[in-house]
Amino acid sequence: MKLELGIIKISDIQFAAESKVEGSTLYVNKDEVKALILEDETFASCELDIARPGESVRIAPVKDVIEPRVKVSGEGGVFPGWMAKVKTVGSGRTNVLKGAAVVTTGKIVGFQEGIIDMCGEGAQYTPFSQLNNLVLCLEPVEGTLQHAYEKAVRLAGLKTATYLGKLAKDIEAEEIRTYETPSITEGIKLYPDLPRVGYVLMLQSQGLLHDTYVYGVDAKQSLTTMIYPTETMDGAIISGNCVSACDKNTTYHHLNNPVIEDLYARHGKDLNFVGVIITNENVYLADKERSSDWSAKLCEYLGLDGAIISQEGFGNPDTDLIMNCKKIEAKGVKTVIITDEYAGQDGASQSLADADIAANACVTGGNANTVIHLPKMDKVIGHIEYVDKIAGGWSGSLQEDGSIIAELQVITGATNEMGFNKFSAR
Amino acid sequence: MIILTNNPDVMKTMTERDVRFVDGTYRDVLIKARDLVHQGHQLLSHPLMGSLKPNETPYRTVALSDSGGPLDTDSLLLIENAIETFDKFAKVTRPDRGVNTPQEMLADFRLIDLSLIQSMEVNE
Amino acid sequence: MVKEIERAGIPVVHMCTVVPISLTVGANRIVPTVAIPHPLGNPALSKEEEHDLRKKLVGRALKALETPVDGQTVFEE
Amino acid sequence: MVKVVHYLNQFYAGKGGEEMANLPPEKVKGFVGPGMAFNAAFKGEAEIVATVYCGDSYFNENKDAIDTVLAMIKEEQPDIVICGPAFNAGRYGVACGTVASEVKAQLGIPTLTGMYDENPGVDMFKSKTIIMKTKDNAAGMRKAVAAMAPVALKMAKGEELGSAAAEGYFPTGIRKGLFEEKRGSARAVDMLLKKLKGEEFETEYPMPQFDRVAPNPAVVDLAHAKVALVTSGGIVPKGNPDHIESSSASHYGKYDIDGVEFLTDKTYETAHGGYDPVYANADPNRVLPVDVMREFEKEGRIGELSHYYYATVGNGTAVASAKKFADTFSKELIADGVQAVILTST
Repeated sequence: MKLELGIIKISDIQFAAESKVEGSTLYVNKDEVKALILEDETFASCELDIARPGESVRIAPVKDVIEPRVKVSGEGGVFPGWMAKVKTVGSGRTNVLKGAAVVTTGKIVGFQEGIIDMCGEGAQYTPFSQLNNLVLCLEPVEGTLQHAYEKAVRLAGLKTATYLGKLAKDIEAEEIRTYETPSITEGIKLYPDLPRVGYVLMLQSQGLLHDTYVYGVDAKQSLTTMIYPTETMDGAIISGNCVSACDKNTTYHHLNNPVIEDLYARHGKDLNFVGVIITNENVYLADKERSSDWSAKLCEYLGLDGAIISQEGFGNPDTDLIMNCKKIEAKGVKTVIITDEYAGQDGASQSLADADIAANACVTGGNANTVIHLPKMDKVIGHIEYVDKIAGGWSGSLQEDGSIIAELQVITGATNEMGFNKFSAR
Repeated sequence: MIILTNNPDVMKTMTERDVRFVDGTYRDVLIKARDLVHQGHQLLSHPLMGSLKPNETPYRTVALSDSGGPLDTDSLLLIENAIETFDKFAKVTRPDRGVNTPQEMLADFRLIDLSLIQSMEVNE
Repeated sequence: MVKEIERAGIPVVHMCTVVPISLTVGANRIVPTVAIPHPLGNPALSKEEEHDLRKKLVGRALKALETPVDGQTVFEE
Repeated sequence: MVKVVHYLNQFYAGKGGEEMANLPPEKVKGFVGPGMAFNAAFKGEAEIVATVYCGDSYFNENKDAIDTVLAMIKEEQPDIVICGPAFNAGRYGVACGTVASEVKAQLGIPTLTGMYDENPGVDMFKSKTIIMKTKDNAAGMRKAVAAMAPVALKMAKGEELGSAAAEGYFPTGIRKGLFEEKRGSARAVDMLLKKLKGEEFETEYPMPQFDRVAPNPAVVDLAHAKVALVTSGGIVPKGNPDHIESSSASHYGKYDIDGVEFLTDKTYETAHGGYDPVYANADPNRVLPVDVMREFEKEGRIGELSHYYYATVGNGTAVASAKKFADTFSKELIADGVQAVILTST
């Protein structure tokens, strides 16, 4: 399967009378987007705002971040099962508005976290401070249940991203990136001497605010399965996960999965990137056993020599991670795991909830308990009272000058367990 | 299946199951679960289910097998690690979270907890 | 703890319920016991039966101390 | 000029061996013993202004010894405190580790000590002070001083230390944040390729390792042997006189059971918080089998049951902390002539 990504660089977003992409500026007609979102009667109101890199702006609480993309050629449409029919995606050409994102905010539950600071200390920990963000603040009609509100916000984000993506359908991108995965047999013929490497992508799937969807299917109800890496670039996997801001995988992460990109970068040179195994992280231990058995079985079935395993979330996914690692290693497949840590504010505590000697090759996205200082921002997009309640801080962490001392775990994407960032710990 | 919980919504909703109410904290539920594991019950759900940190949500629900058998080592390690993790997080208390959760936020925490423990029912 | 005693040069037998943990912490002579809250007893038994059970288990531990071992050894019935 | 205070035990201070181990803390101006080598290694950048020393037994047996030592050090207002090195001397290691961590915690002055791998002080204090790796005996002094002096200078000047491997200290176990050159996914691919080629790679999060000790020979004549009971199940005299903590206890209790035929719910209880205490409290012999051991003693199956038993609280899963004191009481067991130990755990 072969996919070309047409990269259209966006360096600014502006509100304008007509929605369009001109040069590297994305113009957005506010009213059109609002009308589109308010078609959903779940919403009482919808506010749009723009946050650009370097501005004194804080966005909170962030639910999801989505990159606008559009299918130019090839089967299906972006976000299959949601914004397009359930048709296999991942081939042909897709245009990407690189440098732009849709950020959804909405206080679905009272304790939601997730901050994006566009400048200051917090900005260096989140990749989203580097993007031009169109922020949606979505309020439900009274009496809306949390399940319904979450789904509506999720869809509003996908809708808006799709709407923006379509503006770039007819643009001829200057930069084309090509990704191709041959069939198993072709791969063996093409690269007989290269190690066969797979990617085990763990998806959060525990329940409300903890879900991930594949082609519209709730991942907790799916067995471990396989997917072409390019399918993820067309939005085959989307996030419904709103909890644990620092180490949840947003839809943006799934679209730009760094493990997939970096395995492709070495594909055909140092390794043969065979494919992606997607597995879930369920609440029940029997599910964990079954899913990790299947991960190991598929690794064996594909004749892999090595696999990278990435995690999502805090606490019990450590158990899934270690089960996957142990069982895959037991099949003779060498593994590297990517995780993050909760080592306490002083860094002195045992970092992982679960550990095993099989996990002898580990990459970490850093200590989520790291204390950071978030300066006062001129503008807050989203829920100001939420920020006033010292999000992610503790008693006495709100400073007199209005700045906040908090733990890194409140920053969206800060300790991402796909290895999206450069932050780490030793 | 035995369901230990300090979440009244689980008690009210999952009436067809053997729900045992623990009148206490998140930690008290873990301790009760540990005692059952020591008696040979197996954990069926992960004691740290959900991504909410132990100093964030005041509610906890744990599912265990009905009858005790020989001690299940995996369950033992899981529950003891969970208690250790709980205690690690308990060192930092947060305003509006955990034991300090204001009344109006409690319903949301109860809902998430209930949703997580009910997640197996979709597969039944 | 068991390792430090062994390292000091004293033969030691570890009586414990969770054998895998005992193996992990490096005990060489291991006698499995009844249950975590009552390793050397069983409240379900009568006083006499419980005493006999305990004597049997501790007797096994003494036997283990008298038995040369090459590496980690679990002394079961 | 960097001001250094040096801490030593009675032996290195030239006061005598074990017979002087009960010496209370004293202080002298300038350097003593190995301090001379340190002064030379500082090459004029630093100087030992005072040396504080104390007998190892005195230090470990008197709770206020540390306060006296701290007061003596505080008066000098040093830029850094160097303790030892202690090599493989257990009690000296604990003293050096205690002084170094307390000076750092209470006085806010950087501290440095040195020990051999197997010194129990390493595990006890490596997260609380920098401990340099040394040989197991004083023959390694020259090398230890050469390694410690430059690190001490860096610390005194407030410079950032390099990694544990580069500087030669024991990894502190404290996780420190940093920004890498490459993102995590690229590092993972690099690491996997190395692992696949069988090349060396460095994991970013080392998993806990467990070492092994070879088994001791069997007891030949148990009928004439002295056997001691040790438990991690927290059985203590009623009222828990030593205040053993209910989880991952930081110390142990040593209790006389001379003349005790069996334990009862009136006299003993469990301090352990890691299990339902009902059964152990009702009959403490269920955890510490004094009753049947007395019978074996009477029957001549064993020579005698040791007068003392040792108790602490440890979950099977949290073993690291137990290492701290097990080393100490093992030496006491040997001194008492104990030939075999039964360790009971819950």
